[in-house]
Amino acid sequence: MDFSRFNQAEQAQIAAMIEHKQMKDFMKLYSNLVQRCFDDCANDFTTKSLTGKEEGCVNKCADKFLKHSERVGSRFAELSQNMAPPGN
Amino acid sequence: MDFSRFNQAEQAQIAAMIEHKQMKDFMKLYSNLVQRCFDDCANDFTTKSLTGKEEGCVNKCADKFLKHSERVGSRFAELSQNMAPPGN
Amino acid sequence: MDFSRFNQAEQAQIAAMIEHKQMKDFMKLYSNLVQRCFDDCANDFTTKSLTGKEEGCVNKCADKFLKHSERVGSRFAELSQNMAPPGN
Amino acid sequence: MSYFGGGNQQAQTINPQNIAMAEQELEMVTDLFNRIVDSCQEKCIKLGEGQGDLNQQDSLCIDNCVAKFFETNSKVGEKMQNMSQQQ
Amino acid sequence: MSYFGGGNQQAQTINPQNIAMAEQELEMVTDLFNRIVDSCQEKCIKLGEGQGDLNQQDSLCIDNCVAKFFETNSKVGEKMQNMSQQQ
Amino acid sequence: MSYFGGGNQQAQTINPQNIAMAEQELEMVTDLFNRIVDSCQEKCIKLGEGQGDLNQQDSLCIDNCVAKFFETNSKVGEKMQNMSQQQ
Repeated sequence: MDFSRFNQAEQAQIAAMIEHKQMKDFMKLYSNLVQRCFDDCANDFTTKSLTGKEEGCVNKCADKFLKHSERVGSRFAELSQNMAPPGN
Repeated sequence: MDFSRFNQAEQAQIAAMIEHKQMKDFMKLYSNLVQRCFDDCANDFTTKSLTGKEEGCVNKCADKFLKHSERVGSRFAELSQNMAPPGN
Repeated sequence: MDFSRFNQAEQAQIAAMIEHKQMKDFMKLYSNLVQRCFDDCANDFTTKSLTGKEEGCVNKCADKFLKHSERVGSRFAELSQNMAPPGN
Repeated sequence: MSYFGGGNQQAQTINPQNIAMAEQELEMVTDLFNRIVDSCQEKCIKLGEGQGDLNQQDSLCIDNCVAKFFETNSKVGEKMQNMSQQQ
Repeated sequence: MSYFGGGNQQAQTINPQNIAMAEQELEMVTDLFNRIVDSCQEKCIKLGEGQGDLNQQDSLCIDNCVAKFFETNSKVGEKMQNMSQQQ
Repeated sequence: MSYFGGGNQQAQTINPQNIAMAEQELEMVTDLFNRIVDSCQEKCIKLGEGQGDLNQQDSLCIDNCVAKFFETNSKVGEKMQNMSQQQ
Protein backbone atom coordinates (compact mmCIF):
# COMPACT_ATOMS: atom_id res chain seq x y z
CA MET A 1 0.00 0.00 0.00
CA ASP A 2 1.23 3.40 -0.91
CA PHE A 3 -0.19 6.41 0.89
CA SER A 4 2.29 8.95 -0.45
CA ARG A 5 -0.45 10.65 -2.40
CA PHE A 6 -1.86 12.01 0.86
CA ASN A 7 -0.60 15.09 2.72
CA GLN A 8 1.38 14.81 5.94
CA ALA A 9 -1.50 15.54 8.27
CA GLU A 10 -3.48 12.81 6.58
CA GLN A 11 -0.55 10.41 6.62
CA ALA A 12 -0.18 10.93 10.36
CA GLN A 13 -3.82 10.06 10.93
CA ILE A 14 -3.52 7.05 8.63
CA ALA A 15 -0.46 5.86 10.55
CA ALA A 16 -2.44 6.02 13.80
CA MET A 17 -5.26 4.08 12.15
CA ILE A 18 -2.84 1.41 10.92
CA GLU A 19 -1.37 1.01 14.39
CA HIS A 20 -4.84 0.59 15.90
CA LYS A 21 -5.74 -1.90 13.20
CA GLN A 22 -2.57 -3.94 13.74
CA MET A 23 -3.52 -4.32 17.40
CA LYS A 24 -6.99 -5.51 16.38
CA ASP A 25 -5.58 -7.85 13.73
CA PHE A 26 -3.18 -9.38 16.21
CA MET A 27 -6.07 -10.03 18.59
CA LYS A 28 -8.04 -11.61 15.77
CA LEU A 29 -5.13 -13.81 14.73
CA TYR A 30 -4.72 -14.90 18.33
CA SER A 31 -8.37 -15.78 18.96
CA ASN A 32 -8.61 -17.45 15.57
CA LEU A 33 -5.57 -19.57 16.43
CA VAL A 34 -7.08 -20.57 19.77
CA GLN A 35 -10.33 -21.64 18.16
CA ARG A 36 -8.70 -23.60 15.35
CA CYS A 37 -6.39 -25.50 17.63
CA PHE A 38 -9.18 -26.15 20.10
CA ASP A 39 -11.41 -27.47 17.30
CA ASP A 40 -8.63 -29.67 15.97
CA CYS A 41 -7.27 -30.97 19.26
CA ALA A 42 -9.96 -31.13 21.96
CA ASN A 43 -12.09 -34.20 21.55
CA ASP A 44 -12.72 -35.66 24.97
CA PHE A 45 -15.39 -33.83 26.94
CA THR A 46 -15.66 -36.22 29.85
CA THR A 47 -12.88 -34.30 31.64
CA LYS A 48 -12.57 -30.65 32.68
CA SER A 49 -8.86 -30.26 31.90
CA LEU A 50 -6.96 -30.83 28.69
CA THR A 51 -5.48 -34.33 28.56
CA GLY A 52 -1.74 -34.65 27.95
CA LYS A 53 -2.40 -35.65 24.39
CA GLU A 54 -4.70 -32.70 23.78
CA GLU A 55 -2.20 -30.28 25.28
CA GLY A 56 0.59 -31.64 23.09
CA CYS A 57 -1.63 -31.25 20.08
CA VAL A 58 -2.50 -27.62 20.99
CA ASN A 59 1.19 -26.80 21.31
CA LYS A 60 2.09 -28.27 17.94
CA CYS A 61 -0.94 -26.73 16.34
CA ALA A 62 -0.13 -23.23 17.61
CA ASP A 63 3.48 -23.53 16.44
CA LYS A 64 2.42 -24.73 13.04
CA PHE A 65 -0.29 -22.12 12.60
CA LEU A 66 2.07 -19.27 13.50
CA LYS A 67 4.71 -20.54 11.09
CA HIS A 68 2.05 -20.89 8.43
CA SER A 69 0.80 -17.30 8.96
CA GLU A 70 4.37 -16.01 8.81
CA ARG A 71 5.09 -17.81 5.56
CA VAL A 72 1.86 -16.59 4.00
CA GLY A 73 2.84 -13.09 5.19
CA SER A 74 6.21 -13.24 3.39
CA ARG A 75 4.72 -14.46 0.11
CA PHE A 76 1.90 -11.94 0.43
CA ALA A 77 4.37 -9.08 0.85
CA GLU A 78 6.37 -10.17 -2.22
CA LEU A 79 3.34 -10.57 -4.44
CA SER A 80 1.74 -7.30 -3.28
CA GLN A 81 4.97 -5.55 -4.19
CA ASN A 82 4.74 -6.92 -7.72
CA MET A 83 1.14 -5.81 -8.06
CA ALA A 84 1.93 -2.16 -7.27
CA PRO A 85 1.76 0.04 -10.36
CA PRO A 86 5.22 0.65 -11.88
CA GLY A 87 6.92 3.92 -11.08
CA ASN A 88 4.98 4.36 -7.90
CA MET B 1 -14.38 -6.90 33.07
CA ASP B 2 -13.51 -4.23 35.51
CA PHE B 3 -13.65 -0.63 34.38
CA SER B 4 -13.24 0.92 37.85
CA ARG B 5 -9.85 2.30 36.86
CA PHE B 6 -11.58 4.86 34.63
CA ASN B 7 -13.13 8.13 35.80
CA GLN B 8 -16.89 8.65 36.00
CA ALA B 9 -17.24 10.52 32.75
CA GLU B 10 -15.40 7.72 30.99
CA GLN B 11 -17.42 5.05 32.76
CA ALA B 12 -20.64 6.70 31.60
CA GLN B 13 -19.47 6.65 28.00
CA ILE B 14 -18.32 3.03 28.37
CA ALA B 15 -21.73 2.08 29.80
CA ALA B 16 -23.44 3.60 26.75
CA MET B 17 -21.05 1.69 24.50
CA ILE B 18 -21.79 -1.57 26.31
CA GLU B 19 -25.53 -1.03 25.92
CA HIS B 20 -25.15 -0.38 22.20
CA LYS B 21 -22.96 -3.47 21.88
CA GLN B 22 -25.44 -5.67 23.73
CA MET B 23 -28.11 -4.67 21.24
CA LYS B 24 -25.78 -5.58 18.38
CA ASP B 25 -24.75 -8.85 20.03
CA PHE B 26 -28.36 -9.83 20.54
CA MET B 27 -29.05 -9.20 16.85
CA LYS B 28 -26.03 -11.29 15.93
CA LEU B 29 -27.08 -14.15 18.21
CA TYR B 30 -30.54 -14.03 16.68
CA SER B 31 -29.45 -14.08 13.04
CA ASN B 32 -26.83 -16.70 13.79
CA LEU B 33 -29.51 -18.87 15.37
CA VAL B 34 -31.80 -18.46 12.37
CA GLN B 35 -29.03 -19.47 9.96
CA ARG B 36 -27.90 -22.48 11.98
CA CYS B 37 -31.39 -23.86 12.41
CA PHE B 38 -32.19 -23.22 8.76
CA ASP B 39 -29.02 -25.02 7.68
CA ASP B 40 -29.76 -27.95 9.97
CA CYS B 41 -33.49 -28.28 9.33
CA ALA B 42 -34.44 -27.12 5.83
CA ASN B 43 -33.68 -29.78 3.26
CA ASP B 44 -36.56 -29.91 0.83
CA PHE B 45 -36.49 -27.15 -1.75
CA THR B 46 -39.32 -28.37 -3.95
CA THR B 47 -41.79 -26.43 -1.78
CA LYS B 48 -42.05 -22.75 -0.87
CA SER B 49 -43.16 -23.21 2.74
CA LEU B 50 -41.52 -25.10 5.57
CA THR B 51 -42.91 -28.63 5.84
CA GLY B 52 -44.32 -29.72 9.20
CA LYS B 53 -41.21 -31.72 9.88
CA GLU B 54 -38.92 -28.79 9.06
CA GLU B 55 -40.92 -26.45 11.27
CA GLY B 56 -40.75 -28.89 14.18
CA CYS B 57 -37.03 -29.15 13.69
CA VAL B 58 -36.60 -25.36 13.66
CA ASN B 59 -38.53 -25.06 16.91
CA LYS B 60 -36.47 -27.68 18.70
CA CYS B 61 -33.28 -26.30 17.25
CA ALA B 62 -34.02 -22.75 18.43
CA ASP B 63 -34.90 -23.98 21.93
CA LYS B 64 -31.77 -26.04 22.14
CA PHE B 65 -29.49 -23.34 20.79
CA LEU B 66 -30.81 -20.76 23.26
CA LYS B 67 -30.39 -23.13 26.18
CA HIS B 68 -26.90 -23.93 24.95
CA SER B 69 -25.95 -20.23 24.74
CA GLU B 70 -27.34 -19.62 28.21
CA ARG B 71 -25.36 -22.48 29.70
CA VAL B 72 -22.17 -21.35 27.98
CA GLY B 73 -22.91 -17.86 29.33
CA SER B 74 -23.11 -19.12 32.94
CA ARG B 75 -19.89 -21.10 32.74
CA PHE B 76 -18.20 -18.23 30.95
CA ALA B 77 -19.17 -15.79 33.71
CA GLU B 78 -17.84 -18.13 36.43
CA LEU B 79 -14.55 -18.77 34.67
CA SER B 80 -14.01 -15.10 33.78
CA GLN B 81 -14.50 -14.26 37.45
CA ASN B 82 -11.70 -16.66 38.38
CA MET B 83 -9.39 -15.19 35.79
CA ALA B 84 -9.64 -11.65 37.19
CA PRO B 85 -6.46 -10.56 38.96
CA PRO B 86 -6.67 -11.06 42.75
CA GLY B 87 -7.52 -8.03 44.84
CA ASN B 88 -9.23 -6.30 41.99
CA MET C 1 -36.43 -0.22 4.51
CA ASP C 2 -38.37 2.94 4.99
CA PHE C 3 -36.59 5.94 6.42
CA SER C 4 -39.37 8.47 5.74
CA ARG C 5 -39.94 8.88 9.47
CA PHE C 6 -36.66 10.81 9.69
CA ASN C 7 -36.17 14.48 8.86
CA GLN C 8 -34.36 15.62 5.72
CA ALA C 9 -31.05 16.35 7.39
CA GLU C 10 -31.09 12.86 8.87
CA GLN C 11 -32.12 11.30 5.58
CA ALA C 12 -29.19 12.96 3.84
CA GLN C 13 -26.76 11.54 6.38
CA ILE C 14 -28.41 8.12 6.11
CA ALA C 15 -28.10 8.24 2.33
CA ALA C 16 -24.37 8.91 2.63
CA MET C 17 -24.08 6.02 5.07
CA ILE C 18 -25.92 3.70 2.67
CA GLU C 19 -23.61 4.67 -0.17
CA HIS C 20 -20.53 3.99 1.95
CA LYS C 21 -22.00 0.66 3.04
CA GLN C 22 -22.80 -0.37 -0.54
CA MET C 23 -19.16 0.14 -1.43
CA LYS C 24 -18.11 -2.02 1.50
CA ASP C 25 -20.71 -4.68 0.69
CA PHE C 26 -19.54 -4.84 -2.90
CA MET C 27 -15.96 -5.38 -1.70
CA LYS C 28 -17.16 -8.10 0.64
CA LEU C 29 -19.14 -9.84 -2.10
CA TYR C 30 -16.10 -9.69 -4.34
CA SER C 31 -13.61 -11.11 -1.86
CA ASN C 32 -16.11 -13.71 -0.74
CA LEU C 33 -16.56 -14.78 -4.36
CA VAL C 34 -12.80 -15.04 -4.87
CA GLN C 35 -12.39 -17.22 -1.79
CA ARG C 36 -15.28 -19.51 -2.59
CA CYS C 37 -14.19 -20.11 -6.15
CA PHE C 38 -10.60 -20.60 -5.07
CA ASP C 39 -11.67 -23.14 -2.43
CA ASP C 40 -13.85 -24.97 -4.94
CA CYS C 41 -11.53 -24.91 -7.91
CA ALA C 42 -7.86 -24.85 -6.88
CA ASN C 43 -6.66 -28.30 -5.93
CA ASP C 44 -3.21 -28.76 -7.35
CA PHE C 45 -0.47 -27.06 -5.37
CA THR C 46 2.51 -28.47 -7.18
CA THR C 47 2.35 -25.56 -9.64
CA LYS C 48 2.51 -21.81 -9.15
CA SER C 49 -0.06 -20.86 -11.80
CA LEU C 50 -3.66 -21.94 -12.20
CA THR C 51 -3.94 -24.93 -14.55
CA GLY C 52 -6.29 -24.59 -17.53
CA LYS C 53 -8.84 -26.72 -15.76
CA GLU C 54 -8.67 -24.64 -12.60
CA GLU C 55 -9.01 -21.42 -14.55
CA GLY C 56 -12.07 -22.72 -16.40
CA CYS C 57 -13.58 -23.74 -13.10
CA VAL C 58 -12.94 -20.28 -11.57
CA ASN C 59 -14.64 -18.62 -14.54
CA LYS C 60 -17.74 -20.79 -14.33
CA CYS C 61 -17.82 -20.49 -10.58
CA ALA C 62 -17.70 -16.68 -10.67
CA ASP C 63 -20.45 -16.52 -13.30
CA LYS C 64 -22.63 -18.86 -11.34
CA PHE C 65 -22.06 -17.16 -8.01
CA LEU C 66 -22.92 -13.74 -9.43
CA LYS C 67 -26.10 -15.05 -11.03
CA HIS C 68 -26.98 -16.75 -7.77
CA SER C 69 -26.48 -13.53 -5.78
CA GLU C 70 -28.58 -11.59 -8.26
CA ARG C 71 -31.42 -14.08 -8.08
CA VAL C 72 -31.33 -14.10 -4.27
CA GLY C 73 -31.37 -10.29 -4.45
CA SER C 74 -34.56 -10.24 -6.55
CA ARG C 75 -36.41 -12.66 -4.31
CA PHE C 76 -35.13 -10.84 -1.24
CA ALA C 77 -36.46 -7.52 -2.53
CA GLU C 78 -39.91 -9.02 -3.24
CA LEU C 79 -40.22 -10.71 0.11
CA SER C 80 -38.95 -7.67 2.05
CA GLN C 81 -41.62 -5.61 0.31
CA ASN C 82 -44.29 -7.99 1.57
CA MET C 83 -42.95 -7.85 5.10
CA ALA C 84 -43.27 -4.07 5.35
CA PRO C 85 -46.12 -3.02 7.65
CA PRO C 86 -49.32 -2.15 5.70
CA GLY C 87 -50.04 1.51 5.15
CA ASN C 88 -46.43 2.47 5.62
CA MET D 1 -40.51 28.22 -0.15
CA SER D 2 -39.18 24.77 -0.39
CA TYR D 3 -39.43 22.20 -3.12
CA PHE D 4 -39.32 19.38 -0.63
CA GLY D 5 -42.31 19.20 1.69
CA GLY D 6 -43.25 21.61 4.33
CA GLY D 7 -42.57 24.39 6.69
CA ASN D 8 -41.43 22.20 9.56
CA GLN D 9 -37.96 22.02 8.17
CA GLN D 10 -36.31 25.08 9.55
CA ALA D 11 -33.66 24.32 12.07
CA GLN D 12 -33.53 20.60 11.38
CA THR D 13 -31.20 18.94 13.78
CA ILE D 14 -29.73 15.52 13.37
CA ASN D 15 -30.56 13.19 16.21
CA PRO D 16 -27.60 10.80 16.49
CA GLN D 17 -29.91 8.12 17.90
CA ASN D 18 -31.97 8.18 14.72
CA ILE D 19 -28.83 7.71 12.65
CA ALA D 20 -27.71 4.86 14.89
CA MET D 21 -31.15 3.22 14.53
CA ALA D 22 -31.05 3.49 10.76
CA GLU D 23 -27.52 2.10 10.75
CA GLN D 24 -28.60 -0.88 12.83
CA GLU D 25 -31.59 -1.53 10.57
CA LEU D 26 -29.35 -1.41 7.50
CA GLU D 27 -26.82 -3.69 9.18
CA MET D 28 -29.52 -6.27 9.96
CA VAL D 29 -30.91 -6.31 6.45
CA THR D 30 -27.47 -6.70 4.88
CA ASP D 31 -26.53 -9.40 7.34
CA LEU D 32 -29.74 -11.30 6.57
CA PHE D 33 -29.07 -11.00 2.84
CA ASN D 34 -25.50 -12.24 3.14
CA ARG D 35 -26.56 -15.21 5.26
CA ILE D 36 -29.22 -16.17 2.70
CA VAL D 37 -26.71 -15.94 -0.15
CA ASP D 38 -24.39 -18.26 1.80
CA SER D 39 -26.96 -20.80 2.97
CA CYS D 40 -28.84 -21.04 -0.32
CA GLN D 41 -25.62 -21.38 -2.28
CA GLU D 42 -24.69 -24.29 -0.04
CA LYS D 43 -28.15 -25.84 -0.45
CA CYS D 44 -28.73 -25.26 -4.16
CA ILE D 45 -25.59 -24.65 -6.22
CA LYS D 46 -22.50 -26.68 -7.00
CA LEU D 47 -20.20 -23.81 -7.90
CA GLY D 48 -17.44 -25.70 -9.70
CA GLU D 49 -19.66 -28.06 -11.68
CA GLY D 50 -21.73 -27.84 -14.85
CA GLN D 51 -22.03 -24.61 -16.78
CA GLY D 52 -21.69 -21.01 -15.68
CA ASP D 53 -25.46 -20.67 -15.83
CA LEU D 54 -28.22 -21.48 -13.42
CA ASN D 55 -30.44 -24.22 -14.80
CA GLN D 56 -34.16 -24.35 -14.07
CA GLN D 57 -33.70 -26.64 -11.11
CA ASP D 58 -31.11 -24.32 -9.55
CA SER D 59 -33.43 -21.35 -9.99
CA LEU D 60 -36.42 -23.10 -8.43
CA CYS D 61 -34.27 -24.26 -5.54
CA ILE D 62 -33.02 -20.69 -4.92
CA ASP D 63 -36.55 -19.24 -5.00
CA ASN D 64 -37.85 -21.78 -2.50
CA CYS D 65 -34.73 -21.51 -0.37
CA VAL D 66 -35.07 -17.73 0.01
CA ALA D 67 -38.78 -18.11 0.88
CA LYS D 68 -38.03 -20.77 3.48
CA PHE D 69 -35.26 -18.69 5.02
CA PHE D 70 -37.66 -15.75 5.43
CA GLU D 71 -40.22 -18.08 6.99
CA THR D 72 -37.61 -19.49 9.40
CA ASN D 73 -36.64 -15.94 10.29
CA SER D 74 -40.25 -15.03 11.17
CA LYS D 75 -40.89 -18.24 13.10
CA VAL D 76 -37.78 -17.78 15.22
CA GLY D 77 -38.67 -14.12 15.74
CA GLU D 78 -42.17 -15.03 17.00
CA LYS D 79 -40.71 -17.67 19.26
CA MET D 80 -38.29 -15.26 20.87
CA GLN D 81 -41.01 -12.67 21.35
CA ASN D 82 -43.18 -15.27 23.10
CA MET D 83 -40.30 -16.27 25.32
CA SER D 84 -39.51 -12.71 26.34
CA GLN D 85 -43.21 -12.11 27.20
CA GLN D 86 -43.31 -15.21 29.38
CA GLN D 87 -40.37 -14.07 31.45
CA MET E 1 -20.38 16.94 48.41
CA SER E 2 -20.82 14.11 46.05
CA TYR E 3 -22.54 10.81 46.46
CA PHE E 4 -20.06 9.13 44.17
CA GLY E 5 -16.55 9.06 45.49
CA GLY E 6 -14.35 12.01 45.95
CA GLY E 7 -13.28 15.50 45.26
CA ASN E 8 -11.06 14.63 42.32
CA GLN E 9 -13.98 14.66 40.00
CA GLN E 10 -14.28 18.23 39.00
CA ALA E 11 -13.45 18.84 35.43
CA GLN E 12 -13.33 15.19 34.46
CA THR E 13 -12.16 14.83 30.95
CA ILE E 14 -12.69 11.82 28.78
CA ASN E 15 -9.47 10.32 27.48
CA PRO E 16 -10.32 8.79 24.08
CA GLN E 17 -7.54 6.23 24.53
CA ASN E 18 -9.23 4.91 27.67
CA ILE E 19 -12.48 4.54 25.78
CA ALA E 20 -10.69 2.75 22.94
CA MET E 21 -9.00 0.41 25.42
CA ALA E 22 -12.32 -0.44 27.06
CA GLU E 23 -13.85 -1.00 23.65
CA GLN E 24 -11.06 -3.38 22.67
CA GLU E 25 -11.40 -5.30 25.95
CA LEU E 26 -15.16 -5.62 25.44
CA GLU E 27 -14.61 -6.70 21.85
CA MET E 28 -12.19 -9.44 22.91
CA VAL E 29 -14.49 -10.83 25.59
CA THR E 30 -17.48 -10.92 23.23
CA ASP E 31 -15.41 -12.50 20.50
CA LEU E 32 -14.17 -15.19 22.90
CA PHE E 33 -17.72 -15.87 24.05
CA ASN E 34 -19.04 -16.19 20.50
CA ARG E 35 -16.25 -18.54 19.51
CA ILE E 36 -16.95 -20.76 22.52
CA VAL E 37 -20.67 -20.86 21.71
CA ASP E 38 -19.79 -21.95 18.17
CA SER E 39 -17.12 -24.51 18.97
CA CYS E 40 -18.94 -26.12 21.88
CA GLN E 41 -22.18 -26.32 19.92
CA GLU E 42 -20.26 -28.16 17.22
CA LYS E 43 -18.63 -30.47 19.79
CA CYS E 44 -21.61 -31.16 22.07
CA ILE E 45 -25.02 -30.54 20.50
CA LYS E 46 -26.90 -32.00 17.58
CA LEU E 47 -29.28 -29.10 16.98
CA GLY E 48 -31.89 -30.80 14.81
CA GLU E 49 -32.09 -34.06 16.73
CA GLY E 50 -33.77 -35.27 19.92
CA GLN E 51 -35.79 -32.89 22.07
CA GLY E 52 -35.60 -29.12 22.50
CA ASP E 53 -33.91 -29.66 25.85
CA LEU E 54 -30.33 -30.29 26.85
CA ASN E 55 -29.97 -33.71 28.42
CA GLN E 56 -27.48 -34.42 31.19
CA GLN E 57 -24.81 -35.56 28.77
CA ASP E 58 -25.15 -32.38 26.68
CA SER E 59 -24.83 -30.23 29.80
CA LEU E 60 -21.76 -32.04 31.08
CA CYS E 61 -20.17 -31.80 27.65
CA ILE E 62 -20.83 -28.04 27.51
CA ASP E 63 -19.38 -27.45 30.97
CA ASN E 64 -16.20 -29.36 30.17
CA CYS E 65 -15.97 -27.81 26.72
CA VAL E 66 -16.07 -24.25 28.08
CA ALA E 67 -13.45 -25.13 30.70
CA LYS E 68 -11.16 -26.69 28.06
CA PHE E 69 -11.57 -23.69 25.77
CA PHE E 70 -10.49 -21.35 28.58
CA GLU E 71 -7.51 -23.60 29.29
CA THR E 72 -6.54 -23.65 25.60
CA ASN E 73 -6.83 -19.87 25.57
CA SER E 74 -4.42 -19.54 28.52
CA LYS E 75 -1.95 -22.08 27.16
CA VAL E 76 -1.75 -20.36 23.79
CA GLY E 77 -1.47 -16.98 25.53
CA GLU E 78 1.50 -18.20 27.61
CA LYS E 79 3.11 -19.68 24.53
CA MET E 80 2.92 -16.45 22.61
CA GLN E 81 4.26 -14.48 25.54
CA ASN E 82 7.25 -16.83 25.76
CA MET E 83 7.85 -16.50 22.06
CA SER E 84 7.77 -12.70 22.11
CA GLN E 85 10.25 -12.67 25.02
CA GLN E 86 12.67 -14.93 23.16
CA GLN E 87 12.78 -12.62 20.17
CA MET F 1 12.62 25.11 5.17
CA SER F 2 11.33 21.68 5.78
CA TYR F 3 13.05 18.34 5.85
CA PHE F 4 10.00 16.66 4.43
CA GLY F 5 9.16 17.80 0.97
CA GLY F 6 8.00 21.19 0.02
CA GLY F 7 6.40 24.46 0.74
CA ASN F 8 2.89 23.28 -0.03
CA GLN F 9 2.44 22.07 3.48
CA GLN F 10 1.21 25.13 5.28
CA ALA F 11 -2.36 24.89 6.39
CA GLN F 12 -2.69 21.20 5.68
CA THR F 13 -6.24 20.10 6.18
CA ILE F 14 -7.36 16.54 6.59
CA ASN F 15 -9.85 15.46 3.98
CA PRO F 16 -12.07 12.86 5.67
CA GLN F 17 -12.68 11.20 2.30
CA ASN F 18 -8.97 10.52 1.93
CA ILE F 19 -8.89 8.93 5.36
CA ALA F 20 -11.95 6.82 4.49
CA MET F 21 -10.29 5.73 1.24
CA ALA F 22 -7.11 4.71 3.02
CA GLU F 23 -9.17 2.84 5.61
CA GLN F 24 -11.02 0.95 2.91
CA GLU F 25 -7.78 0.06 1.15
CA LEU F 26 -6.28 -1.20 4.40
CA GLU F 27 -9.44 -3.16 5.16
CA MET F 28 -9.30 -4.86 1.76
CA VAL F 29 -5.68 -5.86 2.06
CA THR F 30 -6.17 -7.28 5.56
CA ASP F 31 -9.29 -9.11 4.49
CA LEU F 32 -7.43 -10.64 1.53
CA PHE F 33 -4.57 -11.70 3.78
CA ASN F 34 -6.88 -13.32 6.32
CA ARG F 35 -8.76 -15.20 3.63
CA ILE F 36 -5.49 -16.53 2.17
CA VAL F 37 -4.31 -17.66 5.62
CA ASP F 38 -7.61 -19.53 6.05
CA SER F 39 -7.85 -21.10 2.61
CA CYS F 40 -4.20 -22.13 2.36
CA GLN F 41 -4.23 -23.59 5.85
CA GLU F 42 -7.21 -25.70 4.81
CA LYS F 43 -5.47 -26.73 1.58
CA CYS F 44 -1.93 -27.33 2.86
CA ILE F 45 -1.64 -27.94 6.59
CA LYS F 46 -2.98 -30.58 8.97
CA LEU F 47 -2.74 -28.58 12.16
CA GLY F 48 -3.03 -31.36 14.73
CA GLU F 49 -0.74 -33.85 12.99
CA GLY F 50 3.01 -34.39 12.62
CA GLN F 51 5.45 -31.97 14.19
CA GLY F 52 5.12 -28.30 15.08
CA ASP F 53 7.21 -27.46 12.03
CA LEU F 54 6.39 -26.97 8.38
CA ASN F 55 8.06 -29.63 6.28
CA GLN F 56 9.27 -28.93 2.76
CA GLN F 57 6.07 -30.15 1.19
CA ASP F 58 3.96 -27.87 3.42
CA SER F 59 6.14 -24.88 2.52
CA LEU F 60 5.96 -25.52 -1.22
CA CYS F 61 2.20 -25.99 -0.98
CA ILE F 62 1.82 -22.67 0.89
CA ASP F 63 3.96 -20.78 -1.64
CA ASN F 64 1.98 -22.11 -4.60
CA CYS F 65 -1.30 -21.65 -2.79
CA VAL F 66 -0.65 -17.95 -2.11
CA ALA F 67 0.40 -17.42 -5.74
CA LYS F 68 -2.73 -19.16 -7.04
CA PHE F 69 -4.96 -17.15 -4.72
CA PHE F 70 -3.47 -13.92 -6.06
CA GLU F 71 -4.01 -15.14 -9.60
CA THR F 72 -7.63 -16.07 -8.85
CA ASN F 73 -8.11 -12.63 -7.33
CA SER F 74 -6.84 -10.93 -10.52
CA LYS F 75 -8.82 -13.18 -12.86
CA VAL F 76 -12.07 -12.53 -11.00
CA GLY F 77 -11.28 -8.80 -10.89
CA GLU F 78 -10.78 -8.68 -14.68
CA LYS F 79 -13.97 -10.63 -15.19
CA MET F 80 -16.03 -8.23 -13.11
CA GLN F 81 -14.50 -5.24 -14.86
CA ASN F 82 -15.45 -6.74 -18.25
CA MET F 83 -18.96 -7.38 -17.04
CA SER F 84 -19.47 -3.86 -15.75
CA GLN F 85 -18.23 -2.45 -19.10
CA GLN F 86 -20.68 -4.59 -21.05
CA GLN F 87 -23.64 -3.32 -19.09
